[in-house]
Order: sequence, then C-alpha cells, then structure tokens
Amino acid sequence: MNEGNVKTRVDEDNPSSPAAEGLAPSSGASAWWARAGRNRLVPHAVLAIVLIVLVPSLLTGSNLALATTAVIYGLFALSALVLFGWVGLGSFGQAAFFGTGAYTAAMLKDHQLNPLIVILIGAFVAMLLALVVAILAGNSSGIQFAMLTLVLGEVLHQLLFTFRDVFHGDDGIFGITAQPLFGMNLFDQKNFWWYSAGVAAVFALVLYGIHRSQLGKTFTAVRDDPVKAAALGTSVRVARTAAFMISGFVGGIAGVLYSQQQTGAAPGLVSTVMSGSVIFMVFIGGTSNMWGPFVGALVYTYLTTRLFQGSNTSTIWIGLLLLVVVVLVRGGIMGLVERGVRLLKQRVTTARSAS
Amino acid sequence: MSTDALVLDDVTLTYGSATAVFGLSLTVGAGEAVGILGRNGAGKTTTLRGILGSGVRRKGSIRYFGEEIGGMRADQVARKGIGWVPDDRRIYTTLTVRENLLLASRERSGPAKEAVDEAVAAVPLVEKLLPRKGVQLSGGEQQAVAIARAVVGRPKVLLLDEPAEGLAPIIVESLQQSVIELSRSGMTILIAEQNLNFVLGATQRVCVLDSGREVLTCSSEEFGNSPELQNQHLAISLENHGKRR
Amino acid sequence: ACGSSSGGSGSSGDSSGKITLGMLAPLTGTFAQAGVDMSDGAKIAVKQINASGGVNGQKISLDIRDDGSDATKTSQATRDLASAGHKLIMGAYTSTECLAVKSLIASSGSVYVAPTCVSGDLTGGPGQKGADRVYRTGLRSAGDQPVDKSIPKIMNELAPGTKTWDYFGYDYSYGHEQSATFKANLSSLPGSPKLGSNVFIPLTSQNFRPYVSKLATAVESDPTGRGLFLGTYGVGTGSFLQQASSFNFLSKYKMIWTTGDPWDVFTALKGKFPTVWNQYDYVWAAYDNPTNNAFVKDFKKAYGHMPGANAAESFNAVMAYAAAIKKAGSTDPQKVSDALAGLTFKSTQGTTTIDATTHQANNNAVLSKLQGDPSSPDGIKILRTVIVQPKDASYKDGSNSTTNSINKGQ
Amino acid sequence: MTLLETHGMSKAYNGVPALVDATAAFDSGQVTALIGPNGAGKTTFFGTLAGEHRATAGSIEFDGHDITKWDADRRARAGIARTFQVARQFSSLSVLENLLLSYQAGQGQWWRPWRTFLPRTVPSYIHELAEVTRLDNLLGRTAGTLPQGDRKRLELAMSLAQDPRVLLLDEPTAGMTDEDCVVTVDVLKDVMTRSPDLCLILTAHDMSVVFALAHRILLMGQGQILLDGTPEEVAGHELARTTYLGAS
Amino acid sequence: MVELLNAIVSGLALAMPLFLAASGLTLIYGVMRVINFAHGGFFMVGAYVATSALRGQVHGFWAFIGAVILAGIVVAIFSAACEEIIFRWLDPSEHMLSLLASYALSLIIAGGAVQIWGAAAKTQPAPPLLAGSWSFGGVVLAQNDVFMIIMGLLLAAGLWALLNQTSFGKQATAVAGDPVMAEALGIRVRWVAIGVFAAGGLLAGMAGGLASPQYSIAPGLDQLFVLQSFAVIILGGFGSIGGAFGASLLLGLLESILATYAPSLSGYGFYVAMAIVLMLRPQGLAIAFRPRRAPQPEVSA
Ligand SMILES: Nc1ncnc2c1ncn2[C@@H]1O[C@H](COP(=O)(O)OP(=O)(O)OP(=O)(O)O)[C@@H](O)[C@H]1O
Ligand SMILES: Nc1ncnc2c1ncn2[C@@H]1O[C@H](COP(=O)(O)OP(=O)(O)OP(=O)(O)O)[C@@H](O)[C@H]1O
Ligand SMILES: CC(C)C[C@H](N)C(=O)O
Ligand SMILES: [Mg+2]
Ligand SMILES: [Mg+2]
Repeated sequence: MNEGNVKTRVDEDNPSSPAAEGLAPSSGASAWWARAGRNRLVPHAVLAIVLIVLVPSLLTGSNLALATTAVIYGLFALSALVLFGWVGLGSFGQAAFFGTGAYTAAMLKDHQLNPLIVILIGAFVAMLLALVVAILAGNSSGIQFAMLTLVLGEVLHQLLFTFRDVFHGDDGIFGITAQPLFGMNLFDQKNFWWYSAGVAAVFALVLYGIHRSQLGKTFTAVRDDPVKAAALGTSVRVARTAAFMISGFVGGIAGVLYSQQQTGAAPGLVSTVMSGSVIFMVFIGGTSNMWGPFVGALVYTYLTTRLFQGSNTSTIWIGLLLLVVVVLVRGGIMGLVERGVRLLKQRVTTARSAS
Repeated sequence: MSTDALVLDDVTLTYGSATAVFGLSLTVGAGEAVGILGRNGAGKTTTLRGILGSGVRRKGSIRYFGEEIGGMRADQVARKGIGWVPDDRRIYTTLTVRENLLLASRERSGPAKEAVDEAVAAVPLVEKLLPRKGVQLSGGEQQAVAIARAVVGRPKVLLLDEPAEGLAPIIVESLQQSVIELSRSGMTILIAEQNLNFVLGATQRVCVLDSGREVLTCSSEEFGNSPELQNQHLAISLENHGKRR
Repeated sequence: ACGSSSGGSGSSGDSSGKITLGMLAPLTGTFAQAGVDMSDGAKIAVKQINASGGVNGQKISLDIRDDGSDATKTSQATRDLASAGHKLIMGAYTSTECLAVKSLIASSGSVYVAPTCVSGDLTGGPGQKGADRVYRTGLRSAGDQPVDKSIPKIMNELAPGTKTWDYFGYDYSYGHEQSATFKANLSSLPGSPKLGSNVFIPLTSQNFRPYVSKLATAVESDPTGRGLFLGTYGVGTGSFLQQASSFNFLSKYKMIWTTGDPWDVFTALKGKFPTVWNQYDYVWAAYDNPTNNAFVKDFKKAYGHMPGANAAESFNAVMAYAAAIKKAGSTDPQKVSDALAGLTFKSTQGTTTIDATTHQANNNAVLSKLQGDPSSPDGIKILRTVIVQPKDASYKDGSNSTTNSINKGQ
Repeated sequence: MTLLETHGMSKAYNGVPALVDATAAFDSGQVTALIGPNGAGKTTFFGTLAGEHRATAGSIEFDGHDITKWDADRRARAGIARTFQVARQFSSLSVLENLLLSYQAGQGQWWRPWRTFLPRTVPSYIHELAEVTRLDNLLGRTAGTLPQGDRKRLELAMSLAQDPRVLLLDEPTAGMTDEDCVVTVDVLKDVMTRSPDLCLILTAHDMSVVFALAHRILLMGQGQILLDGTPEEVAGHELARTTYLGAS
Repeated sequence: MVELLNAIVSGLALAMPLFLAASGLTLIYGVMRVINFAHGGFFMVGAYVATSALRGQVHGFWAFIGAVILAGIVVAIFSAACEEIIFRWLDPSEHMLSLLASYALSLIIAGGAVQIWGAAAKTQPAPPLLAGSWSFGGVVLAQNDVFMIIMGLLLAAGLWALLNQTSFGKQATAVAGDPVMAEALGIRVRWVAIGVFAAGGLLAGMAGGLASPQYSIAPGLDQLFVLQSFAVIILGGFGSIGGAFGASLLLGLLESILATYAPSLSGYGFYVAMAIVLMLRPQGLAIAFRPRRAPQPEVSA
C-alpha cells in the first residue's frame, strides 16, 4: 500500500539512501523485493473488519453518528486520493461527484428503491459526469487543472439554481426516507453504520486492488511523468479518464451515503468549500496509504463538528490546525505514523546489530 | 592563507537524511583550475552545490579568500563572486538569451553591456543565440548559454558542472580554450566533468571523489599520464561495483 | 436516516436538573450578525426564566451550534445536537437551513421550533396539518396567508397611485414565494399596478451594480411613479443601499418596502438611508406590554443597543419551549411536542398561541416606517408602526418610539 | 529491409523551423548515428519520429503504415521506443518497477485493473537486462534519488525492456564516465546481436561511441540532413570536420 | 441603446474593483506560484481597516485616499508576514500545498476579522466628491465609477512599470522563472518573495479600501471577489497583469450585459466563458508572464 504516495520529496526519508544504509545494515539482496512485493491486504482487511465490528459497541449516540459521517467523508476523500494521489491531478471540484451522488439519491427519494440500488445509480451518474469532466479537463494539469475543475464544480453549483424546478436551488431536496435493506431498518444508527461502513470497506478494498494492478501502476507512471509514460506506450488519456471515472464512481457512492444519512441534498454539497474540505481531509490523513483519507476525514469531522463547535472562533482554530498540518506535518497523520514506525524499526535493528 | 580562493575543511553534505559527501577537505588556490572527477554519484555535483549552498545541507567550514561562507545563503555566496553552471543548465526559458545574460550581470561588475560582450567572446556559440528565447534552444545551446551567463557575472571563482556535456566536439574544443584563457586571466575555476580530456587539458590539478569521499588529489599531468591511476579510480571494476552500495 | 425514532429517554433534561435547548445559528459567514442577534435574544430569555426559578425547578441552558448559514453544516449540527441528547431544538436562520432541520426531526426523534424562518413549507397553511414535531413561533409568509394577500393592499393605501413595482430579492424559496405572492395580489388592486423588474440574486451576493443602474434608469424614465420591493435583508440590503446611494434615485421611488429584521441593517448604515417601510414581525417600539418591555430593557442593558427582530424571535422560541416544558411537566420530546400544539405563551407580542393543527403561531406582522437618524443611538427613527393581525389582516397602529412606554420611562 | 521512413518531414516551433524537409529511410538491423552541431535538429528529429510532437509537414511511414498522425503512445505500442536527452523516469517508483512497467507496457499490458502489477517472479529478461546495464544492485532504489549517470542507464534499460523494433537513443552516454560509455556500447552491441532486426538510431557527441556502433551516419545541420554515408565517409568529409568534429 | 451604454458603464464599474482585487492575486501567483485563496481575506481586511480609520463617518476625498493607502500598507505588512511565516516553507512546485495553506489562512482571517471587528455589519459612506453621479441622456455615470476606472488604469500602469522597468521587476522575473538559479545568480530571493507578497497585499488592501463605500463591511465580504478573481487570472493567463486587466474588463462587461439582458444567465455565463477559454487555450488569453520552466511538451495522447 506504500505506492500511493504523492511525489515524495526524494531527498527526505529515503530509507535506501546511502546514509540510511550506512545506519541500518542492509538486510540482504532480497530487501527490495520484499518491500515491493509484499501483499499487506490481509492485515488491513482484518483491521478494517475489527473496526467495523467494534465501533458500534464502543461509540453511541452522537459519536456513532460522527463516526458514520467520518467514514462517508473518508470514502469521499478516497475518491479525491484517486485523482490527486494516484494520477497527480489535484482537483478543486471533487464535490461535483459527491454532490451528484447526493442529488441523485435525493431525487430518487420517492421511488422506494433498495438503498444499494440507489448507490449504484448515484455512482453511475457521478461516473458519467466524471467522464464528461475528463473529456473537458483531461488535457490540463497542475494549477490549470485545479482551476478548471473548480470552475466546472461552480458551474454545476449554478445549475442547481438555474434549474430551480428540478433541483430547488438553495432549498435543496430533503426528505429521503431510506428503505429497509435486507429487512434492516436503516433509521437505526447502528444499522446505518454497518451499512455505510460496509459499503466503504468494500469499495476501499476494490480500490486497493486497482491500485496494485497494472492500471494502478500506470497511474503512478502517468503522475510521475506523462511524457515518458506515453513514450512507453501507455495512453495518458485513457489512464486519466479511467482515474476520473473511478474517482467519480467512488465519490458518487460517498454522496449517496451522505444524503441518505442527512436525509437530503443541498447546494453546499457541490460547493468549493466542500471540494476544499475533502482535499484537507486527504492532506490531514496523508496520501501514503488508503487509511489516510479515513483518518483525515475522522479528524476533520471531529474538529469541525465537535472540538471547535458553538463559537465564532471555530474557524480560526480550524484554520490554524490545517495550516500546521499543511506546513509542518508533511505526509499527514499516516505519514507521521509511518515515519514513526520506520524510526522504531531502525532503532530496533541498530540496537540489535550493536548488541 | 587568504590567498587561497577556496578552502573546504571537513565538509559533509546531506540531502535530507542522506549524506552524499563525507568530510571533504580541499584547497583551491587563487587563479588555480581544479578538476573534480569521479564516477556517477560520486558527489561531484553535490560538492559544487555545497560550495554555493544551494539545495543541500552543509556541515564543516568553507572559506572563500579567508572568509567563512559555510553558513551563508546561496545568494550571499553568489554576490561574493562565485559563479555556477549547474549540470541541468537552468536557462530561463521565457526570457531571451540576452535577458538571461543581463540577469546575471550585476551593477558592481561594471556596465552590463560590456560584461555581456565579454561573455560572448568567451563562448562564441552564444552570439547568434542572443535574440532567441530560452525555450528555443537545443540542449547543447542551453549549455553554452549557461556558461556564458556565469561568466557575465565576472566571478572570482567559477564552478562548472559538466560543462562539456552535450556539446559538439568542435565546441568542446573551443570551450576548453576559453576555460584556459579565463583561468589565465586570474579566475579560479572548479570543474566537475566526465570528459577526462577536457578536464586534463583545462586544469592544473584534479581531485577524485568516490562515494562522497576524496580518494586522490594530484596534478592533472600526473593523472593524465597514469592509466593505472585512471583505471583504479574511474573504472567500474566489477567487484568494486558490486560493493558500491 | 439513522437515529432511533423513539421519543424515549428523558433526553434534554439530565440528572443534574438542567434543561438544555439545542440551538442553531449562523455564527460565521454572511449572516453572522443575525446569528449573534439570535443567540443574544435567546440568552435574555434563558436569563429571565432562570432568574424566576427556571422551569419545573430546573434551570435552562442553551447548546448553541454554528450552522454557518449552510444547509449541509446545519444538518450535521442538528444531527449532532440530537445525538448529544439535546432533542429540543430551535433556531437556524434562513428558510433553507430550517427546511434541512425539518427533514431530520422525525428520524432523530427531536422537536423543532423555528423562530426566524418564514417559508410556507415549514408549517401547515390554514387548515393543513403541520409536520410532526415541527413548530414555528415566527411569522409564516406564503401565498395563502391573509397578511401576504393584504400587503399590496396596505402598500397601496400607504403609497397610493404607484403604477409599477420593482422586485429585488434573494434567489431561494422565500424570495420566490414572496415575489410570486406579491405579483399575484398586485393585479387585484385599483389601477392594477404591474410588477416591473423582478430580480433574484444569490443569497450571499453583494455586487449589484448592474441592477442598480438598471433600476436607476427605470425609475428616472418612468413618470408614473414606481415602488421598490426590496426583498433582500441583512448585508445584501446594506450593500444595495450603499451601491444605490451614488445614483440618487431611491428618493424618486414613491415607496421602498423592505423585509426581514430591519434593525441590524439600518443600524449599520448609521442613519444614512432613505425612508423605508419595513414589513416583518417585530420592531421593539411596536409593542407596549410587560413581556416586551422587560425583554427590551434587559436586552439593551446587556448589549447596549435595541433588540432587532431576530433577537426577539429567538427570545420567543425559548419562551415557547419553557411554557411547553412546564405544561408537559417533562422534557420528553413527544410530550413537549404535544404541549407545543395549541400552546399559549407570553411573548413579545403579548401572548402567542400555536395552532394545534398547523403548528403555526398566530404571529402578527409589523409594518414600520423608518427614517435615518444619525443622532439616535442606533441611527434609526421609527416614524410609525402598524400591527397586522394574521387572522384577517386587519391592522391598527402600534406604538412607536416616541409613544412607547419604555422610552417614555427613560 | 526498410522499417522506418520519413518523407520531407519538417518541424517548426511556432513558425521557427528546426527540422527541414528530412527524408531518410532506416533499415531493420541497422545502427544509424545522427550527428551534428548543437541545435542541428537531432532531438527534434527524434521527437517527431516518436510522436512527441507532430511534424508540420511531410509524412512518416513505419512498417508499411502511415503513422504521421499517430500519437506517441500508439507509436510506442507499435514498437518505436525512445530515450530522452535529459533522462526521464518515474521518480517515485523503484528501479525494478520502472523496468517492469516498461516491460509490461511493451507487451501491451498496462491498462488492466484486474491484473496485479507485480508478477510472482520477475521475468528473466528483466533480470538479465538489469545485470547487463549494471542496475542489478540498484533495483530497490527509488528512481528519483539516482544520480544523472545512473538515470541514463536506467532509461536505456527501460527502452530495451519495451522490446522495441525501432529504438531511438538521444545521447545515451551523455554524462556517463568513460568506463560506463564502454559498457553501454557493449550492451548495445549485445542487443544488436540478440535482436538482429532492431533498427537502432542514436545521437551522440562522443565520437568513440558513434564509431563503435554505427553502420551509417547522418550529419545534420540547421535542420537538414547534410550527409548520409558510412562512418568513414562522413568522418572524412570536409563538411563534417568544419561544422562539427573540429580538429580532433 | 441607453440600456446598452448603461450596461457597458456598469460593466466597467464592476471590472475595476475586480481588477484591483485580482491584480494582487496574479502578481503573487506570477512570481511566487502561490494561488492565494486568502486574497479575499486581504481584501476584506483592507475594507475593515479603511472603515475603522474613517470611523464610518463622512470624510473628504483626501482623507479617504489616506485611509485607502493605510489599508494597503497594513495589509501589505500582514501579507509579507504571511509569506515569512507560512509560504516560504512550502515547495512552490506543489501548488496544492500552497493552495491549501492559503485556504486555511483564509479561514483564520475570516474568523479573526469577526473577533476584531465583530459580526455586525459596518458601512462607510463615500467622500462627497465621489458620492454623486452624472446623467447624460439616461446614461448614468457615477463619480465613483470614474474614480475607480482612473485608479484601475493607474494601478495597471504602475504594476507594469514595476515589473518591466525596475530592477525589482527583473529580479522578480528571475525568481518566478527559477528560484534556485536566481539565488545562485546572487538575487536576494527572500527579499523578492517578501516584496512580492507585500505588493500583492498592498493591492488587495487598497482594493478593499477603495471598495469600502460600496458594500456592507461584514463577515462574508472576503468571498466577494474570490471566484471572480480566479476567473480573471485564469482568463488573463496565470501571472499576466495585462491579461488580468483585459479579463477583468471582459468579465465585468459580460456580467453586466448578462444581468441586463439575460438575468437568469448572469450567475454562470461567467464561468462557462472561463471553462471554454481554459479548454481551448489553457494558458489563458494573454501570453503568460514567465512560467517556471518551458511549457512541458504535453503528450497529445
Ligand atoms: N536530490 C537528491 N536527493 C537525495 N539524494 C541525492 C540527491 N541528489 C543526489 N543525491 C545522491 O547523492 C549522491 C551524489 O550525487 P551527485 O549528483 O553529487 O553525483 P555526481 O558525482 O555529480 O554524479 P554524476 O556524474 O552522475 O552527475 C548520489 O548517491 C545521489 O544518489
Ligand atoms: N521546444 C522548442 N521550442 C522552440 N524551439 C525549439 C524547441 N526545441 C528546440 N528548438 C529549436 O530547434 C533547433 C533544433 O533543436 P534540437 O534540440 O533538435 O537540436 P539538437 O540537434 O538535438 O541539438 P543538441 O545537440 O544541442 O541537443 C534548436 O536550434 C532550437 O532553437
Ligand atoms: C429574514 C426573513 C425575511 C427571512 C428568513 N430568515 C428566512 O429565510 O426565512
Ligand atoms: Mg553530477
Ligand atoms: Mg539534442
């Protein structure tokens, strides 16, 4: 899962640099192979399942609701990671996919569909939108891309007002009543947790698989150097479009879950603020692995709805915290964790070799 | 003492947590031309960057005509009179070649136009490129402009990182000539270069690095005349290669 | 979609004998001023109630959450309040947020009292059943209200002979409702005045320059006499007046009619605004009754200026909750909800009754003629107030700042 | 047999011509060196052949297909591999991953989300390649931390891993030590014996490399192909001496 | 006809504050590669400072100008401090980082402004000299508009001169192109960075001061020009002052004409124009003012 990092600054924390090697005795010729090849799926999956099972018994009431929101945001952040972390396209319009999913679900509220079907429809619509965005924005990169996606998101936001009759403008569409799923009443907080965390886990797993696949590695290649990638015969266009569609699909799922939880959708879901928030979640959590977005989402949700709630100083504190994360904590929380683990390992090996 | 242009004393250079040059000591007399040799990754580029203080962390003492510059920022060092030709050229692509040169000329070094003319004389290839934009240059042309730009600033010490790379043989020849002349005119020159002939012809002394450590310093003549030395220090013998990392 | 819908556990009152009301208000963003006013007003009510011994022997407190004037944030805060056990919820400033809260009430097992939102959808119209557990102590403004129907008529009486009205308001439910109702009722007037330009601008926008010059040319070139229905409120109104000021055309309108809490906007203008008629549900000077007088006095003492409508409305919402909890003898959401239906409580308008079917309070509309007055502390001089009864839209003069006993007493 | 052919190919950057009316044919099994002064248009020629940019005039034919309008990736899939004058690689991937990626891309296996990228065993071809290019000890290194010379070798290895039919090498030995140059030349010779049908085109300012490898030399100058002949012919030509080689 | 003329006049009137707000943004981007989300916050602070200095009272023209300059200076210092404390630590090639940092900064400014100046709206009357308007056969020309147009032109010219005629401009060019090389050429990169941020802040602060008589000075004012400013620098070409000027005019006129003739489109006709330009010509309408490296030969795949 280590391959997801955004262009790491090569000069830092490079475990195989001459100096680091000087410190830690090289663990033999197989070291690189082990690093590149080990499949850590099982431990991650186990951890995920344990968490999903444990959380509802550890948390109740508002805390469980917050955790549920965090997981949904985490899935949303994961969709941003696909574009940003995997193919290096930092989108500032990610909320468009989220909002599309949410609005699709909201507009289907009177059809009494199975929630999972709604998820698929929402994700599919968002994916189609992603395809359109890919066609429009797929040629740009860097700051142009960020701005272009920001603009496209803003246009979508405007459409909600222009077509008042369909989208109800600022008022949004509220009143989703989630249908029971396999006889499970989703009005129940615990049930909703299992439902949304389960969906998130399944799709996180799928993404994990994709990331380790040939296509996943092509994403990294395209991110690192699109010109070189094309010279190898991989189609940058295809790779970017695929990433877009995956991102849109997952973002759409998160949107559907969110509107099911909040019982509706409003233009705020498609706003630049939302797009910005999700990037923050990604950054807070760190891009080095797929837990990052979830950790980031949890921290962000907690900060914004709990810690600094109820006074107008909240924005100051949130801003300060985010600044600290962006400026000081490169690689986010998961980056810190990984660095800590690496340091610990290094300590252990040096201690061992010393004795 | 202060007649030495550069005195590096136990200088260690690191990128983040990775050390690239270990405890290097090197003295370059005023007006001397010294070559830095070594295999890929030996630390040549890093050494030059270290003197300038650009992009690499320094430990140890670096004195420039007796003055400690080891803690200074690159721009301060540059203003003291150290010019640099980076290995990746770093031409301003949206500016014309003339503007590139003018940027490097400092008021202190006299009228800008004269300085440019002088630099063009040192690297004649540049003359016809003056009105072109940086993007409109081929790799070798950029190299030539990078050298001219360093000369424009009338440095007392010139750091050349692989100046001959990518240049046509005929240009390499004339460049060597120019370097010799600059050196004669009193400029102190440090060249990191793979092209052995170029270095040996242009310098009086060479310093060979290996894996970030100095392994040999001797006169260029001696080094040039000794295939054994060359073989020992520059060739990648297979067993050596195996242990390298 | 989650949250148990049982009315169950004695949610809002915990063992320590304290009742906590959950309150939503925009403490940040464009409507931060309204949010501050709302919480200021609610705090006065809490203070007064606690000073007189609380409700059923328990003290009241508020858990105020910032909703940022954003429906998404509001939903989250609502859900959070409910899950924190604070299921007696009030607040949210604009109808957009109130509707978002409304949709979460059933699933979170809470009760909701909307003080400042006027959208028709929040409670039932005449004879219609209101949504479960959702009540409004503030004004309802929808096409089916007698007040709304009669507004054009009243306007016509106050400024006779206006042939054309320009509408300028916010692009959301309330703005559209307001404009549509207005338009529908104009034609029934003598001389059937028409709606001139009918402009909707985004809720948070403040750049009105093109519209301003369009209105300016229209009024200058129209000799028949025009009126302006300024449906914006808050900073939007302030920016509009600022941008209009250099065009000197506002004075050429026969009448400028505004809505929403007039106090904060016109205070900000420091007396530099054209004389306007405002239509909303509160101006401190309009009422002369013990509850209002105490409220105004305490408010002025605490914050140094007169209370606006947003403050008064939140005050009333707390008063309603206190009365309902007392009547129910419990803080159980279902019981409190049952008590709210049909409740009569002391409010700034004297007494207010919440209709058991529609869940709508019988809130008066208050019209006030306001003039800029740099010499008065808040910059506003109240020339006249008119109180409109919601039932039949009959209206009578209220007191005004010079006749009000609060002022007389001072 | 002619594999790659250009007819009157020209390229101008924003109207400034860099390549003028280049007509040339390249046979499989042949090593052609492109030499010429700085700015002669060699890199531009490569870029146009590989599809990095479109020719402004003329056409390119590859193996019987007109590929003038093909994009770079399509040409690469058809078997035209190239290296860049300033080495490019995927800086966040390890050396091994860089090689594997090139290898799989060369096999057309780069887009399948259901196939894991890392095979159970590294293809022996990659192992051999790493060995001959002396990258075997660097396989675990992150490519972004390599010094320039190693990057050049990595890039060469990557292009070979693509198993191309036409290989365009832009100054493959620039920045290498003399010793490394020799090794690289050996590698390329070895490649030519192993895949005798490969059409290899390279540029270099190091004449020892050129003479060691090339069957044929094209001398370029000011965007045009000035001379086309055997190494001896070109080296002996007056034009080559005055414009490019100099006294040495 | 009168309607069209009026639309054009108000388009110009919209364009000028927009240009003033966007020019600082584009200047900072052009040299430092930082898309400053907090620029709107700078603008708002400028408006607050000017209003506080004048205490919301009517003052003469020169007092107003003085307040505007004061606002500019205060914000310039603040902006320079931000660069010193925040942006210098960020790798400019990772534009996402600086985008996020400035976004966080914008939150801090928004929250801080409420703490300092309160949530209550303030207003600042225009100086009498700028308060009126002239009417020419139905075409209304506000004195303030004329003033803003003059200020816009003056500032555009000043900026152009700063960048093209001074040694500071030359050094900024070098830093914009390649800060590492600029430093190696002896240019004081830190000073240039601080100077550029200060200049950007000065522009934002003055823009806020100049605009203060036109708006309710209240929380949320920071959002006023943010998206439009982005539109301007996208349309004008990232970092191009001349482009920003042209794009401001274009967007102001577009907005005003749409508001006049097709009010329902006025919200997003703006953005569609921007998206079209970006897709067809990603580098914007003007030739960009010094991109970092040669535009990477993008694959046309
Ligand atoms: N930015 C960097 N981050 C981390 N390590 C680096 C960086 N740049 C260089 N190195 C490492 O420092 C060591 C010395 O590199 P340097 O570039 O100085 O070598 P060199 O002698 O110039 O080689 P070459 O002849 O290939 O240019 C190498 O091991 C290299 O991997
Ligand atoms: N991206 C570009 N934009 C504009 N002009 C360019 C560009 N790249 C190259 N040129 C021009 O095209 C001409 C040919 O350049 P090219 O890079 O092909 O030369 P070259 O033969 O590879 O030279 P060298 O040996 O120095 O690498 C150069 O003179 C240069 O002016
Ligand atoms: C102030 C009122 C006129 C509007 C009200 N706050 C609403 O949005 O419903
Ligand atoms: Mg080097
Ligand atoms: Mg070339």
